[in-house]
Amino acid sequence: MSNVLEIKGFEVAYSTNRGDVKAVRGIDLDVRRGEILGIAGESGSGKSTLAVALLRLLKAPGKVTGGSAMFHPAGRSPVDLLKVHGEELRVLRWSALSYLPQGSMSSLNPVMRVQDQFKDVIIEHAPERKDSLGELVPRLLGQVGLEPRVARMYPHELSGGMKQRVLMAIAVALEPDLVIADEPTTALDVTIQRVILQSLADLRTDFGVTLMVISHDMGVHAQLADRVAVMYEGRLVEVGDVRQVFKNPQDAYTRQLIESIPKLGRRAS
Amino acid sequence: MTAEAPPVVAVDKSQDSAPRSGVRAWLSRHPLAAYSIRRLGLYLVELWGALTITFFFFRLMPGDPIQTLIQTLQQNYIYNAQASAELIARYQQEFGLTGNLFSQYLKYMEKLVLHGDMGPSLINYPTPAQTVILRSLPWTIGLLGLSAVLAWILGVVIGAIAGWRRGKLGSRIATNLSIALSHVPYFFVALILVYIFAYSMGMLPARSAYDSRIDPGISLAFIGSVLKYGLLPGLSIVLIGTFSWILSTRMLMVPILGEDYLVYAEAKGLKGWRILTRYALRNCYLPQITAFGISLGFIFNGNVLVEQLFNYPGLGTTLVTAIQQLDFNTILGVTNIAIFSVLTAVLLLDLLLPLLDPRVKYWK
Amino acid sequence: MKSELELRGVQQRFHARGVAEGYITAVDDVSFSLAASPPQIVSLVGQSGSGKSTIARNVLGLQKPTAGSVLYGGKDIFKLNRAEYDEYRRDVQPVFQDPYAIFNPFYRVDRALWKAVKKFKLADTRAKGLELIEESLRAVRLEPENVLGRYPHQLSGGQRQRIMLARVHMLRPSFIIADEPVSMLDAQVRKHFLDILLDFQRQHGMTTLFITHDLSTVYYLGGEVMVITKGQIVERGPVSTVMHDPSHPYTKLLLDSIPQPDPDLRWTSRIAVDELEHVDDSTPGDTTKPEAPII
Amino acid sequence: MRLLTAVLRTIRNSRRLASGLAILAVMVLLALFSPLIVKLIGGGKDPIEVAAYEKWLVPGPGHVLGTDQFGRDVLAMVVKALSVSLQIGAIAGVISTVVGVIVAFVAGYKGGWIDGILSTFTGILLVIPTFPLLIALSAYAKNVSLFQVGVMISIFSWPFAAKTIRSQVLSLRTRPYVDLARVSKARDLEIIVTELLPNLLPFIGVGFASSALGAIFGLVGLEVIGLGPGGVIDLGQIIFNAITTGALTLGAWPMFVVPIVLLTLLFAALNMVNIGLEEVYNPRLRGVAGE
Amino acid sequence: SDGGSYSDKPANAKPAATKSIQIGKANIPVPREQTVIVGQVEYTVFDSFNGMIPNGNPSGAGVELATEPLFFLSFATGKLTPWLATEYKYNDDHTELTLKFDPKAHWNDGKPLGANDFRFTVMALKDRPELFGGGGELKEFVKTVEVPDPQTAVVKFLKPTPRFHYNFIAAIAGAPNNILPEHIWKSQDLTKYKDNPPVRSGPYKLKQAIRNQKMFVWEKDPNYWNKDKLDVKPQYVVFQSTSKQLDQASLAFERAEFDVGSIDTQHATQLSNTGYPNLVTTQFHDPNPRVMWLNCDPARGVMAEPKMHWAINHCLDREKIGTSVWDVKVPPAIYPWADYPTNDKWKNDELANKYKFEYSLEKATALLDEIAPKNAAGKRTYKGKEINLEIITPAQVDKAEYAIANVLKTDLAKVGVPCTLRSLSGSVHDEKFQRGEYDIDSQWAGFAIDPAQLYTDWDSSKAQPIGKNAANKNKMRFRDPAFDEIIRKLTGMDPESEEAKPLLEQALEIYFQKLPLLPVIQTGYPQYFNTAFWKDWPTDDNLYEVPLNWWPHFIFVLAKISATGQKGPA
Ligand SMILES: Nc1ncnc2c1ncn2[C@@H]1O[C@H](COP(=O)(O)OP(=O)(O)OP(=O)(O)O)[C@@H](O)[C@H]1O
Ligand SMILES: Nc1ncnc2c1ncn2[C@@H]1O[C@H](COP(=O)(O)OP(=O)(O)OP(=O)(O)O)[C@@H](O)[C@H]1O
Ligand SMILES: [Mg+2]
Ligand SMILES: [Mg+2]
Ligand code: NI
Repeated sequence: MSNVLEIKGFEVAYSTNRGDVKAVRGIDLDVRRGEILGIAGESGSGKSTLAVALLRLLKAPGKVTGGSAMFHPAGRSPVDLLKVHGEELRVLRWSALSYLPQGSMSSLNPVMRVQDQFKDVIIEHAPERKDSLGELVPRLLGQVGLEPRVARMYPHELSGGMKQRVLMAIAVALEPDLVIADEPTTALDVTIQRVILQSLADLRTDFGVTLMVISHDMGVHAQLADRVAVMYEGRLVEVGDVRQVFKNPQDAYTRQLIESIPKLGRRAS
Repeated sequence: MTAEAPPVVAVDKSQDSAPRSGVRAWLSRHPLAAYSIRRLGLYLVELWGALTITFFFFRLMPGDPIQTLIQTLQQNYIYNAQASAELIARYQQEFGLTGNLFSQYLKYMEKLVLHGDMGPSLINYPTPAQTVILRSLPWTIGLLGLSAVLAWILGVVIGAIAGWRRGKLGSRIATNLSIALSHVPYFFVALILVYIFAYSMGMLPARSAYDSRIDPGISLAFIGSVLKYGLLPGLSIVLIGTFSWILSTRMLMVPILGEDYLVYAEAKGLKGWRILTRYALRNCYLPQITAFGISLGFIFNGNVLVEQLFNYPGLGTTLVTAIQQLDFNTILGVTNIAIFSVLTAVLLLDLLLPLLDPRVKYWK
Repeated sequence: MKSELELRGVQQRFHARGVAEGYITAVDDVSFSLAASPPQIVSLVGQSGSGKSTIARNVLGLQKPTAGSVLYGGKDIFKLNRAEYDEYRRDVQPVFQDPYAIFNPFYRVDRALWKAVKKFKLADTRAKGLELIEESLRAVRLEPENVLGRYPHQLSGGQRQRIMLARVHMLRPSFIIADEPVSMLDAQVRKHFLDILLDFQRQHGMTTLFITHDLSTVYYLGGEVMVITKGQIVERGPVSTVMHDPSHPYTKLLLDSIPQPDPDLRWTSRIAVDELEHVDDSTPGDTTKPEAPII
Repeated sequence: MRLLTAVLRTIRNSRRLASGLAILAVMVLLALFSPLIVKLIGGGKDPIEVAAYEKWLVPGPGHVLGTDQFGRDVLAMVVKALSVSLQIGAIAGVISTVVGVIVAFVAGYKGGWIDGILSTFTGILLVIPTFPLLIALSAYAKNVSLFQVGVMISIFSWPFAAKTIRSQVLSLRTRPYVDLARVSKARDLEIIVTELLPNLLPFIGVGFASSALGAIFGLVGLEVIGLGPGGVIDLGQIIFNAITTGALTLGAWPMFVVPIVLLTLLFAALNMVNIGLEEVYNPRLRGVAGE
Repeated sequence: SDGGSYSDKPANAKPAATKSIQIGKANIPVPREQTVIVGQVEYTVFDSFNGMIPNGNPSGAGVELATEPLFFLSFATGKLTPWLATEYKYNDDHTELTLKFDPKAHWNDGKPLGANDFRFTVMALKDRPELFGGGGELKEFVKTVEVPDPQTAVVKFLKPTPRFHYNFIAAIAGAPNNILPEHIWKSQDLTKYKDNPPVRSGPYKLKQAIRNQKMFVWEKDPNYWNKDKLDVKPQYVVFQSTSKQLDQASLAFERAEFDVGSIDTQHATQLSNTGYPNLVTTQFHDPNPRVMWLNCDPARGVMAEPKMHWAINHCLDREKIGTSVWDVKVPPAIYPWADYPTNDKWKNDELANKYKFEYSLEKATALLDEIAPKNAAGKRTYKGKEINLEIITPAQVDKAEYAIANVLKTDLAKVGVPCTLRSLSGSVHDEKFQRGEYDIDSQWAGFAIDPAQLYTDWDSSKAQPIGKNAANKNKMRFRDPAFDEIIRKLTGMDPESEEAKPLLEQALEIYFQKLPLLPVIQTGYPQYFNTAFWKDWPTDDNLYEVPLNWWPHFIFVLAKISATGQKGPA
C-alpha cells in the first residue's frame, strides 16, 4: 500500500514568555492511501497542533522547528508540506489536501450562503467546473444527507450537525487526496455524532479519500479508524491497527487510556 | 418540517398570554413586518422625544429673541432705535412666544408636524426658518454627506487592510497615526490645510463655495468650481473621519482575524484579497454601517466649525449665525433637521440591515 | 436538614419571536422529587437543548418557572420566608457546567471559597475558615498551596471544577445540582471527579442531581436516571434497568448512538437522519429561528 | 490593594497603555504645579493679567513663547490652560461616567420596563446634536463656572457611556459567576458592585476617556463662539485667540502650535489608554493586536 | 525687553517700497479693475431692504451707497452739507420747520423726489409704532406736514423742538429716518414689503445680492441725479463678508482681493513694516467712546454711592488701556462724547481739572475706606454686607471691551473690591442691562449730536426700578432732581444758544460729581486701503469727510479715488 503522507522527525514549538514549549516532539508517521487514520490522545497532547502544522495554518507563536512531511498527491509530484510556499501551497490546498475543522459553528462564513462557500473553492481551484455548479452542489450535499435547499441557506439557519455535514461536503468537493478532520464530532450530540461518523465512513467509500481523524474520544476511533496513532505530550507513543491498539496496547500510556474509559457494559443492539 | 407546537391553552400567566387575535398571530408569523412596525414605533417615540426636549431647552433659555433683534439692530445702526411695545407685541405673536410654555409647545408642534412650518426666522425675518434652512441644506448635504461617506469607505477599507496585514510597516503607520489623530477636532485639520494649501501655496480657495464669476447652475464649470472650493473643507472632514474609521474598523477586524472561518478560508487555498473582501471585510463593514448612521450626528457637530471656518454656505454657518442672534426658530429648526436626519438614517439602516446581514436577528 | 426537593408540573417558557407561538417551551410539565435521605444520585440525561439546564436553574431558584412550582420541604421556593430561604440556599448548591466561566476572572479563586465561608457563616475566625478551605481542597484531591492565591486562568479546567466541588464539600448541602460538570473534562479527570461525587454521597450523605448528555458517566455513577427530551421526562428508573431495557424509543436511540470503545463492537446498522426528528443541537439558546432547520 | 495589583498587572501587559498613562501623568503633573510654574514665569507679577507685558512680543529669553494680543505671557497661559482643560475633562468624565454607569447598571441589570424607558431616553439624548444645546445651556446658566460647564457637557455625554456599558451589563449578567454569587446569597447591589463592576472597568475607563475628550473638545467649541466659562483660559481659548487674531500669519506660531500639540498629545494619550485597556481586557485582542 | 513685537521687522530687511505684490483672484462677478471691493461683517439678509422691519435690511452691505439723507454732517469738520434738501428753517418759537428739496433730485427709477415723499414718509411712520423707526420723535412732535409745492415741506409741531431735523441728518452710519419713494410704498404694506431691489436715490444701484458668497454688488447709476456734484469713479462696488479668521482676511487684503477693510491693525502694521507698498492707513475716531455704565440704583448697595463711582474712576488705568488694550494707541476719554473738534465747544477744561480723572489706587483706597471700610476679616463691607461687584459686557472674551473690564477688575481687586466679570451673549446681556441687573457694564457710550440730547435720556422719570425693563432710557437708573430741572429747561432750547451754555455747564458739573457713565478711552478706527487698483484714498490730513465704508459719507470717498490702471488677474 502506498503512503499519501510520510512524516519524519516532525517538531512544533510555541514560543511563550517562558521560553519555547514543544507541542509536537519528533513524530514519525506514515499515512496510507485510502485509510482512515485515527489520532488519539488526551487534551493538550498536541493533536491539533500536528494537524494545523501539517495544513500550514499554524499561527504565531507556533512554529515548525524540524522534520519533513512528504505529501504524495495523486497525479502530481510529491512535495514536502513543510517547505511549500505561496502560490504552490495555495494551489495544493483543497484540491489535494483539505481540512474538516472542529469548530463547525464558526468555520462557515456567517454572511455567505452555503452554495457560495462551495463556489469559492471551485472558482479558485477548478474553474472549469464552474458551469456545473448548479448540479454539483446539490449532489455533494446529498452525499452527506442534506437536502438541496440547504445550498441557499445561511449558516445560522443550520444546526450544528448540518453545518458539520456542509463542511464535510465542501471538504470533498474537489476529491482531495487527504482530508484532515480535527475533532469532527466533539461539539455534537451523541445521536448526531453517530450520523456524522457514518457519513465520514461513507466519504472514504464514495470518494476514496484518505482521512486523518483526530479525536480524544476512544469510542470514535474504535468505530471509525483503520489504524490508530496515540499521542502523549507531543510524542507518538503507539501506532497500530485499531484492533491491536484496543485489544493489545503496547504502550503503558495507551493501556491507561483504554482502561480509564468508562464502559457502558452493555452490548449495542 | 417546522415543529408545530400544539395550540396554546392559556396556561401561562406571567408571560405572553394574549389570545391569538388575528393581528398578533399575523405579526408573529411575519417577524420582519413586526420588527419594522416596532422599529418605526420606536423611531416615532424617539423623534417626538428629541423634538420635545430641544423645544423646551430653547424656550427655557433666557433672553427675549425680540429684544435681541432690537439690540442687534441698535448695534448695527448705532441709533437708539425705537422699539415700541406694539412692535414687540407683534413680533412675539408672530414668533409664537405668547401664552404659556405648554401652549407654545402645542402650537409649535402643530405647525411643525402638520405644515412643516418652523416659524419665521429672526436672522432673515420674515422668511420662514425652514426656507432659510432649506437654502443651506444642499451645501451641507453635499459637503458633509459626501465627505462622510468618502471617509467611511476609505476608513473601512484602510482599516480592514491595516487589521489584515497587521504588523506590516504600513499598517503600523496607519494604526498609530489613527491613534494619534482620530480624536483631533475637524477644524484643527482644516486650519492646517488652509494654512498649507491656501495661504502658503495659494493653490486652493480658502473660503466660500464656488467662484462667483460662474453662474450657479448645472454647468460643468460650476460643478468644477464647487468641487474645487469644497476640496479643502471636505478634505479636513475626510482626513479625520478616515482616521477614526480606520481605528474602529481595525479594532473590529482584529478579533475577526481569529475567527475560524478565516482560518478555514485560508485552508481552502483562497487568494488573499478574496479572503479579505469576501470573508473579513464583509463581516466588519456591517456593524460599521450602523455606526455610520449614528456618527452622522457627531459629524454634524464637528462640521459646524468647519463650515464656519471656510465660510461655507451650509447648515453649520446658518446655525452659528442663528445662535449668535439667538434666533430660536432657526436654531430649533437646524437641530430638528439634524435629529430627523440622524434618526431617519439609523432607521433606514436598521430596516436595511436584516437584508444585508443574514445574521441580524431583527425579531429581538 | 432532612428535606425533600420536589418539582411539580414545572413548565418554563421563553419569549421567542419568530416562532409561530411567540415562545418556546423549554421545560414542559416536569414533575419529580429528590429525597435527601437516603442519599442518592439521580442523573438527568437528554440531548442538547432538551431543557436540562433550565430545570437546574429552576431548582436552584435562578429562574422562576412560568407554571408549576419547585418545592423545598413542601414549600414553594419562591415564597420562602427569610429563615427558610437561608436554609434552602444552604441546602441546595450547584456545580456548573462550564469551569471556565464560573469564576469571576477579576478575582483569585480563593474568593469563591471565602465567600461561601462568610455568607454561610461556616467559620467564625479566619484561621478556622482557612483550615476548612484547605481541608475541602484536599478532599477533592487538590493541594491548597497549588491553587490558593491563583487566578482562574492559571488553573486547568479540572482544577477549577474541583474547586467548585471543594466549595460544595465545605458547604455540605443536602442537594447538589450538578449541571454537566464533567463535559469539559478529560477522561481521566472525569473519572476522578465522578469518584469524588460518589464519595460525597457515601461519606457526607449528599443527594446529587447529575445532569449530563453522556450516558457512560451515568452508567458509571449508577443510581437512578431520568431521560428528558424536548422538555419532557420520558423515562425514569434505576440506571441498570433503563440502560439494559430502555422503554422509550428516544432512550433507545440515545443508547444506540454511543460509540463503543471497542473496534469489535462497531455499529452494524445505520440510523436514518429522519430518526433524529427535529433536534436543534447546534446552538443552545438559539432555537428561535424563523425557519426550523432540517436534518 | 487587589485593585492596585490588578491595575499594575494590566499596565505591564501593554506598552501602549503604559505610554499613554505616562504622557497623561506628565500632563497632570504639569497641571498640578501650574500655579507654581505660572508664578515662576511671572516673577512677582501675574503673567496672564491683561497688559502685563507689551503685546505681541516674539519668543525670546524673557517670554519663551512670546506674548499675545493683550500682552499676556503665552507660556504661562498655556500651562494654566492645560490645567483648566484637564480639569474640565476630569469633571465631565467623572460625572458622565458615574451617571452613565448608574443608568447602565439599573437598565441592564433590572431589565424590563425600567430598561425600556431608560434606554429610549438614552437613545433620544444620543441623537440630539449636542452642540446647539450646549450653547443654549451655557447661555442659560448665568455666571457659569468651570464646574458648571463640566456638568453641562456631561449632560450630553453620559448616554454614550450608558449605552456601551449597558450592553456589557446585559452580557455579563448572564455569566455563570453571577449565578454563583446568587446561590451564595449575594444581593443585587452586591453582585453589581463586586461581580460586574470590576469586569467593566475597562469599559468604564474607555467611557471616561471619551467623555473627557468630548468635554475638552466641547469646551473648545464653546470658546469658539465666546460662551465659555468666564475668567478662565483653556487650551481651546488660546487656539481660538490664535485663529481670530490671525496669529499664524503674524508669525505668532506658539499660540497656535503649542496648544494644538498639547491637545493632540492629550488625545493621543487618552486614545492609547483606551486601546491599551481594550487590548488588555479583551482576550481576543490580547497578543493579536500587540504589534 | 526681548526681540520686540511680531509686527516689527528689522529695518534692513525692509524691501524697497516698489516690491511687487502677488495679486490674487478676487471672487467677484464683475471686472476687477472697475470695482472697489469692501471687506465687511457677516451678512444674513439678502433679499429684503425694508429698514422698517427689524433685520429687514442688511447692514454694512453698501445700502448706504444708494440711500441719501437730507443733510450730511461731518464730525471732523463740523460742516453740514445740504443734500436732498437744500435748507432747513425753524420758526422763532421752534414750532414749525420748513424744508426745501433739491428740484433736480429723483429716484433711481427716474421718478421725481421731493416734499411729497417726505410727507409720505413722516406720516406713514408717525402713527406706526409697530414699525422699526416708527412712532418715537415723529409721533411725539409732528402734528402735520404740509406741502405747498413739490420742493417745500412744512412740518407743524405739537410742541417746540429745535432738534427735529436731526432725524434727517446723516451724522454717523445713516440718518435716523430716510425718506421713502411714495410712488413705490403707498400701495405696500410697510410691515411686509421687501423693497427688493431697493428704489433709492444714491449714486449706486443694486446689481446683485449673492447669498452664497455673502456679497452685494452695487453698480454705478448712469442716471444719478447729482452727477455734477458727485461723480463716483468705480463702476462697481462690492461689499463682501470677510473671513472671521484674521489670517485669511489679511491675506486676501495683501493679495489685493479687497481694496477696503479686511485687515486688522496688527497685520497691517506688519505688512507696512515688511515694505508692502500698497497699504494706506487712515486714522479715524469713532464717535463712540468706550465707557463703563455705572448702576446708580440704591438697590445695588455701594454702587449707588457717587464716591464709589469715583473710586472706580481712580482704578481705571486709561493710559494702559489706551496703549495695550485697544488696537491702536488712543487717548483717554473724559467727556462722554468723542473728541472731535466740533465737539470741543461742549468741553469745559476748568471743570475737568476740578474733577481730575487720574489713575490712583491710593485715592481709590481712601474713598473706599470712607464708604466701605474693611471688616475684621479684611473684606470691604457696605451696610454690613461684603461687597462684590458684577461687571458685565456684551463683548466676547477676546474683544477689547472685555479686556478693558478685565483690567479694571484686576485693579479693583487690588483695592479690595472683588468683582465677577462675565461676557454675556446678545440678549442675555441686553436683558440684564435693561433691567439694571449689573453693577458695571463695559461697552460703548451711545451717541448724540449734542450733550443735551444725551442728557435727556438720564431723566429721573425714565429710571425704572431694578428688574423692570428700561426700554433703552436711563439704563443706569440715574436720579438727580437738579439735573432733571436742567434737562427740562434744555429740551426746548437750541443747544448752541447763549442761554443754553450755563445750563449745559451745570449739567456737566453734576455729571462729573456723580459719574453715571464713566468714559474710558476714545476709540480710534484706523482704516486700511489698498492702492493696487485704486489710488488717492483718504489720508489723515484729508479724510474726504469720513473714510468709514459703512457710513453714507463713503460716497465722497468713492468720488475722489482714481483707478491705477492695474488689470485684474485672468
Ligand atoms: N498558542 C499557543 N501558545 C502556547 N502554547 C500553545 C498554544 N496553542 C497550543 N499550545 C500548547 O500546545 C500543546 C498542544 O496543544 P493542542 O491544541 O495541539 O492539543 P490538543 O491535543 O489538540 O488538545 P485538545 O484535545 O484539547 O484539542 C498544549 O500543551 C497547549 O498548551
Ligand atoms: N434565557 C433563555 N431565553 C430563551 N430561551 C432559552 C433560555 N434559556 C434556555 N432557552 C432555551 O430553552 C431550551 C432548553 O435549554 P437548556 O439550556 O435547558 O438545554 P440543555 O438541555 O441544558 O442543553 P445543553 O445540553 O446544550 O446544555 C433551549 O431551546 C434553549 O434555547
Ligand atoms: Mg485540539
Ligand atoms: Mg445545559
Ligand atoms: Ni469529606
